[in-house]
Amino acid sequence: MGLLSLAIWTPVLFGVLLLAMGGDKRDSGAVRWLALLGAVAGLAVTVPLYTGFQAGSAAMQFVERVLWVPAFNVHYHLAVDGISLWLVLLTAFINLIVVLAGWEVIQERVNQYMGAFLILSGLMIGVFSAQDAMLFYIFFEATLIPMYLIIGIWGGPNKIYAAFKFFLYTLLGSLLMLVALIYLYNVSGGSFDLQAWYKLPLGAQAQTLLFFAFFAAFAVKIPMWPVHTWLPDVHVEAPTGGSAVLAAIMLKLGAYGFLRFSLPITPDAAHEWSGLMVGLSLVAVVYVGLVAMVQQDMKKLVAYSSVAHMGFVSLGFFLFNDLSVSGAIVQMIAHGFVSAAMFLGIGVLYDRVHSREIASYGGVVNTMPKFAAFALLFTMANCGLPGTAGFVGEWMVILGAVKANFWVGLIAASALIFGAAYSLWMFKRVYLGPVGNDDVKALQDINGREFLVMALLAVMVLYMGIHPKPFTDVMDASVAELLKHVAVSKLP
Amino acid sequence: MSLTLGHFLSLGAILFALSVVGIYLNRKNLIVLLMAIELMLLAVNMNFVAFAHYLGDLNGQIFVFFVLTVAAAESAIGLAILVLLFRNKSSINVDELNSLKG
Amino acid sequence: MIESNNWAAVAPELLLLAMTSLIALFDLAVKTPLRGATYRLTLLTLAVVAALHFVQAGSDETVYVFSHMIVVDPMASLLKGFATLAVLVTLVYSRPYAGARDMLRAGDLFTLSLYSLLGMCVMISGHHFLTLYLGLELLTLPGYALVALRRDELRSTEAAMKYFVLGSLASGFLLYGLSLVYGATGSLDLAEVQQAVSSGMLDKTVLMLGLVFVVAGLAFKLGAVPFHMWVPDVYHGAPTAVTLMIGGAPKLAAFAIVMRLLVEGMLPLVWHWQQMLMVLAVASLLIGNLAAVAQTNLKRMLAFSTIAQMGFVLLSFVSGVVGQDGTNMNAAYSSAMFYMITYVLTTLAAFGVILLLARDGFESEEISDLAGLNQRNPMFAAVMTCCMFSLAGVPPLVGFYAKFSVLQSLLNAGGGVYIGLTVFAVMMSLIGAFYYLRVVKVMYFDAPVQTAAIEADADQRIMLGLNGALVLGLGLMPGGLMMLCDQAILALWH
Amino acid sequence: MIDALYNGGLNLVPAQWWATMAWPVLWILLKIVAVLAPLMGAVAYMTLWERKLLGFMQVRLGPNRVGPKGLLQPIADAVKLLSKELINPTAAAKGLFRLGPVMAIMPALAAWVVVPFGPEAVLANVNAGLLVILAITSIEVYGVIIAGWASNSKYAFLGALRASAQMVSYEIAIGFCFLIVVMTAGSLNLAEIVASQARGFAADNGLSFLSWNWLPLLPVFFVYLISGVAETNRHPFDVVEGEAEIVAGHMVEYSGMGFAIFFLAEYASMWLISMLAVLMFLGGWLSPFAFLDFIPGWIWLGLKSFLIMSAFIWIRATFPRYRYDQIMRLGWKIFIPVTLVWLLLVGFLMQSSWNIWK
Amino acid sequence: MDIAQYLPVLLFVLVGLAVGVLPQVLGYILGPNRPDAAKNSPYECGFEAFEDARMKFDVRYYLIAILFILFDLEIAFLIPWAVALTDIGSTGFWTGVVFLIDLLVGFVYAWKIGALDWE
Repeated sequence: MGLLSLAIWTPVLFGVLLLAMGGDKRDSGAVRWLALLGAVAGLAVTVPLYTGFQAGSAAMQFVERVLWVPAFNVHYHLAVDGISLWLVLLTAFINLIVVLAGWEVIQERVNQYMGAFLILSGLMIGVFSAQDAMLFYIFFEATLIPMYLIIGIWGGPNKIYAAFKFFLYTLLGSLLMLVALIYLYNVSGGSFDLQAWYKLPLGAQAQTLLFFAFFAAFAVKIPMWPVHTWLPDVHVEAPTGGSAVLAAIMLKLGAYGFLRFSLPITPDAAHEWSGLMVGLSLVAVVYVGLVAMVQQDMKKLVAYSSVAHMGFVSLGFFLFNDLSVSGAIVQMIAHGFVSAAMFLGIGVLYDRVHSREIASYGGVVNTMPKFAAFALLFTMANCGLPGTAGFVGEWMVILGAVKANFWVGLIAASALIFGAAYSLWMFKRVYLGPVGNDDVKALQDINGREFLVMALLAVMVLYMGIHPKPFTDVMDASVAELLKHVAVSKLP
Repeated sequence: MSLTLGHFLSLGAILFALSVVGIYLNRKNLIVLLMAIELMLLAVNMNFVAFAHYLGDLNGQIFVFFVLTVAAAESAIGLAILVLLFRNKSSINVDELNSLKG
Repeated sequence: MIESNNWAAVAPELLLLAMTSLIALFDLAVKTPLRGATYRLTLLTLAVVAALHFVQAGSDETVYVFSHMIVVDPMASLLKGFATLAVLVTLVYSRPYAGARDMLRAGDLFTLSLYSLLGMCVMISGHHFLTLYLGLELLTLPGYALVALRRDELRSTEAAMKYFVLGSLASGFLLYGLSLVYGATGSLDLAEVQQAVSSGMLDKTVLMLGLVFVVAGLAFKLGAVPFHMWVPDVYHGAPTAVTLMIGGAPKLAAFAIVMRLLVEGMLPLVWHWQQMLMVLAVASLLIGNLAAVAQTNLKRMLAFSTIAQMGFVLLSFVSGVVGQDGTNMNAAYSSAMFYMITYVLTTLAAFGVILLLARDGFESEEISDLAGLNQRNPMFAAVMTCCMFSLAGVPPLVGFYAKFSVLQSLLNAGGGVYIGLTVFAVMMSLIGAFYYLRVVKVMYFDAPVQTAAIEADADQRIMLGLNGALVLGLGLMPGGLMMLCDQAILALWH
Repeated sequence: MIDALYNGGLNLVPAQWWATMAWPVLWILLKIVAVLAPLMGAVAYMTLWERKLLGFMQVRLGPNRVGPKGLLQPIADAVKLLSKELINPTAAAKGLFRLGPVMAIMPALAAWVVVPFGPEAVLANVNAGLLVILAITSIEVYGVIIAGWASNSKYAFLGALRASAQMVSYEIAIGFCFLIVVMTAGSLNLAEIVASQARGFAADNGLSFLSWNWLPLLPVFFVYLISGVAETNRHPFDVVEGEAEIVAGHMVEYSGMGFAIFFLAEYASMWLISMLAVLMFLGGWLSPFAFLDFIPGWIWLGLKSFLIMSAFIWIRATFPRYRYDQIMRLGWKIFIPVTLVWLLLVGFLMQSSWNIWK
Repeated sequence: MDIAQYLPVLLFVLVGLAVGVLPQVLGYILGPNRPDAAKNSPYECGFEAFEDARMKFDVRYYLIAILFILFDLEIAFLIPWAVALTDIGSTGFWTGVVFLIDLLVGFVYAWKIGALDWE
């Protein structure tokens, strides 16, 4: 069994074990520890991936390839390159964080909660490492099931609406992608191998149709404006852990899909429609940033900010230069840390006050100084201040944008101001000032477990902000390889 | 005037049409429905026999035998169900078969 | 003189017939309220018969018996094996339900099911209009009686009446069509019919008229729109155990008869019947899915969902031959077969859950009755979730591969119409996902009305667990079954 | 002579339509009358014979006033019944009420069309003769049901139910008897069935009656006879019209000719049953011993059937009436199994080397 | 086979119907016609008829009817087999025997569940 298989199936196996343990309340202690064990094991088995990875090579590494469904020539084909390696690691890491964050918060059906997250994590790693389109699709779709349950069972008052919206929106997109995949399978003479598809010549019309089929799946997932509306609804209703995973990893599935499918398989269409994509991304960055500013709900605000940040990612992709694309990928990873941290921070407050309204807080710094310090750091990262993770990616994308087109770069850069505005304004209203009300007065500062979670994230955010080289080193070769594919026309 | 295949087929078609109309238009009595079903099978038999005769092929006639047998079994079951229904509902009015609604 | 026969080829059917007769008589001596002895003997018979079928399926030969009236080919053996297993599973799930509802006063549930299974086997193996028809009737006649098994239940008897009338009507349509085809081709044997049709020296009017009626009759049996009226009422009104009995295994036989009549018998008319099936498929997908959304009764919802699923199966028949090109036939028909088998598998588990939830005097057939099932029995909830996601076609469950293979063969057929159909089917399955999700939602998100845990006997639990595991397991490893279907269809062409 | 008559008739009217259509039909009608008239006579005088024989058995005289020794009694009965009022009960369904007797008598008469009175003497020498008889006689039960239903009287209704249930029950036993005979004869044609009884070891040695079906099929013969009695609702199976229970059963509301027709139908059926018994089991027109072959076949036929008829009357005089449940049990639980088993037995015998019906 | 062979059957049926109709017509003409309410009321042992005579009746009559349909058809089914018994060889014979045994099973079943019991 290869390392990647191990990375995928370790958490899944633990998840299944947890489900099998049953929901007896007396067992929940054991359940939590088992979940932690699973998460740690899941993270541990990804470490050799990093240490064994040969940076500077564009080749696919840790390849596993077994014929899986002979009738359709589907292979169990796993591999990672520089682009997906960090996403795999990020997933395993966030999973650990989520398990820790849900430790005491979740009291009902702990085994199912933990199990769902562990399985989800395994499936998402699968998405990032699948090199067979069918395998990719199966992992991609399968993630919907645990997420649907997580939102629906442990979510807020309007959880059912949110869960359905989440599921159906994303299913709609991915079904169209399925059609596209089958089409490619037929055209390519019966293969789901991504590498083979990269070399497949395709006519202009076919490329356009395929491009939009992929767009339907991935744009919804990222989410791009104007199909982003599900995200705020879902974030508001999802439990803290769900929001964190959703923002940190699931959105990346869409972005990753663009990299793996849209760009290299339909490069001509991507070029042709890049204007539209860039336009949509800029709208997301600017308009959604403005929308975020007027939110009363902290989670909604962060959700909108996620849309804006992911706008940077898609913007980076469709500028087609190495700086912008690697910037976008860095942004994906950075956003993984930062958004998870933001949501977990809100979760910390929500657990105590049971409100997400900005207006319910004020002067939290007085009662929770340690927590406020972390919150400040993450808020800074969220608006992309230098020295934090958020800065690196956004800066690279903006540089790339300027290189491609000055005005695009200018608009993108202006978005940083909005980011700073809504993030800091929220920070001011929630944390600073005099103690807002009795709830806030009664607040307890974070305990050891919460401190650990925050600290882990803070370390990553700072490390990535100060020393981004390990991240970019790993991906450079792969990005170059990808851009090579994109640059070559596939028109027959 | 001699009988041709066409005559038999027309008769079969008329019988068949009658039975279908009987099934769809009959709103009063389930027994009529059962009779319409039998009529339908008879129309089929008419076809088979006529074809068998004009094709000089015995298989069609043998088929009729089986259809008759099955028709008997079918009507037996139909009657049994009818009796049950009448016992439970005290009516065999087709319009009153409405306890199943979605 | 009648030629001598290869009795060994029909050994499973003969065994089934003998054992069924024996069980019918044996049961008369059984006095225990739950008919344990009959039950075990029935299961044993089914297991042996299924094993025999699968052994035959493995031999990969095509044997004709009774002057070509019966054919034993891999497709037949495979479908018969699965049908037998499906009946076995059905009976395992049904027993406690039936026992609590006074349906085990006599062993009718078992014997009628076995006779029905015999009908399926005959129908699946039929290579002659006569055997096909007889099999069909032997399949449906016990079905009518089964639906009315709860004699004092108004709904059941009413459903039985509707099933009977519309089922007979369907048989009548089919027979009328067969008689016309017989008249046009001069033969009742499928192979000879095909030869006659392909010779092209026939009365086209009679033949086409016959084809129309045959297709209508088949559509009735499959429950395709606009011949679907009976499906919801019968699913709803019949005792749930019987709903499963008529909604599960017989679907395999229905697939077989479509294959035999349309593909084996009237392949040269493929252009015509494909168009008819296309209309049926589109209508079924549309009406089935839209109507299912509006249902509050779980059985009724599953009935409409069945209609929609049958639309999917019909779609794969539509893609078999494009113009004069038959290269896609194998893929198309084997995908239909795969779809049917997996559909039956999933249906079994879904109804199994409903059956095990039903208690004395409580039917558990409203969707809201499933509320909070996750708290009451997580395993049942998990199995039901697997079924719902599988029916919705979400990976990694087996329903996904079923839908996938159908869509694949559709797209492979090329052409604008087919792409349109594919996209339409995809959109419809999105609607489908909505109502399947609703069931999951009720089970996981809603608070239970009653909080008492739900228990079931070991054999039911094990069977349900296996069934659910298979829904998931086949989704992860569909290759073997696909290969079997592929080979079975391939063996048809020579 | 008969052919000459036919040919003479052909030229009676010199026209095409006469020779091809009208005369053949007329000729058949003449033949029907030739069958019907003696039959009606036989039926009429059977009633007299019944009363006489019963009288004899009960040591009394029976009818002896009308005509010499009461020989004109049947005619007097007919005249009386003709002049009686036809009552239409107010609650009855008029049309059906009048249809009942018609449906009862028609099959009882029409079945004679395929009954052979000699090797060639048959109205319609069809191959499916026995099937025609089965088909036509099965209509008889409609007469009963229609009469019972249309009368709208509880006695008639119950009687009709009982009668029809009884008739159909025994029809199955009779059907199996037919089946066994058909197996041995290999034909449905009654003339051939008779002819098949002329073969065999005993027949070759001048003892034809030992080759007849009654001996090898003895149980079937008895089942057939008794079923025949039950089929016609005769004593001792006449609960459907048992005076003590439901008066005259389905006929209770009928008067005058309506009643008379039912009466006629019953006796015609009895004749038919005994005639069939003779044809199927007693060698039809064959003579029992070779040395008696000089006696014409129709005399043997008449004699044998008369004997059977008399046996029916004898049974009536001898046995008490059965209870209804006993009747049904006899039919379903004794006769049907017996015939089924015998059917299998004969089948096996025919497969074996001891087949005596080759 | 010539359909004309069956002409006598048809004619005899018509004659049979006539024999049923004519005497009734004759009786109507020759007999008196003096109806009164008591005479025309249904016979009920001298009591007034107090309800419609078409009442519910014992389900066993249905059962007999249903069993009759089945058995009668089986006989019809066996007739061709019986006629051709000498021509169809042992395969044909055994096929029929299988059918008969099945019939027997059904019969025994009906017997054992009490479908044939009257009291």
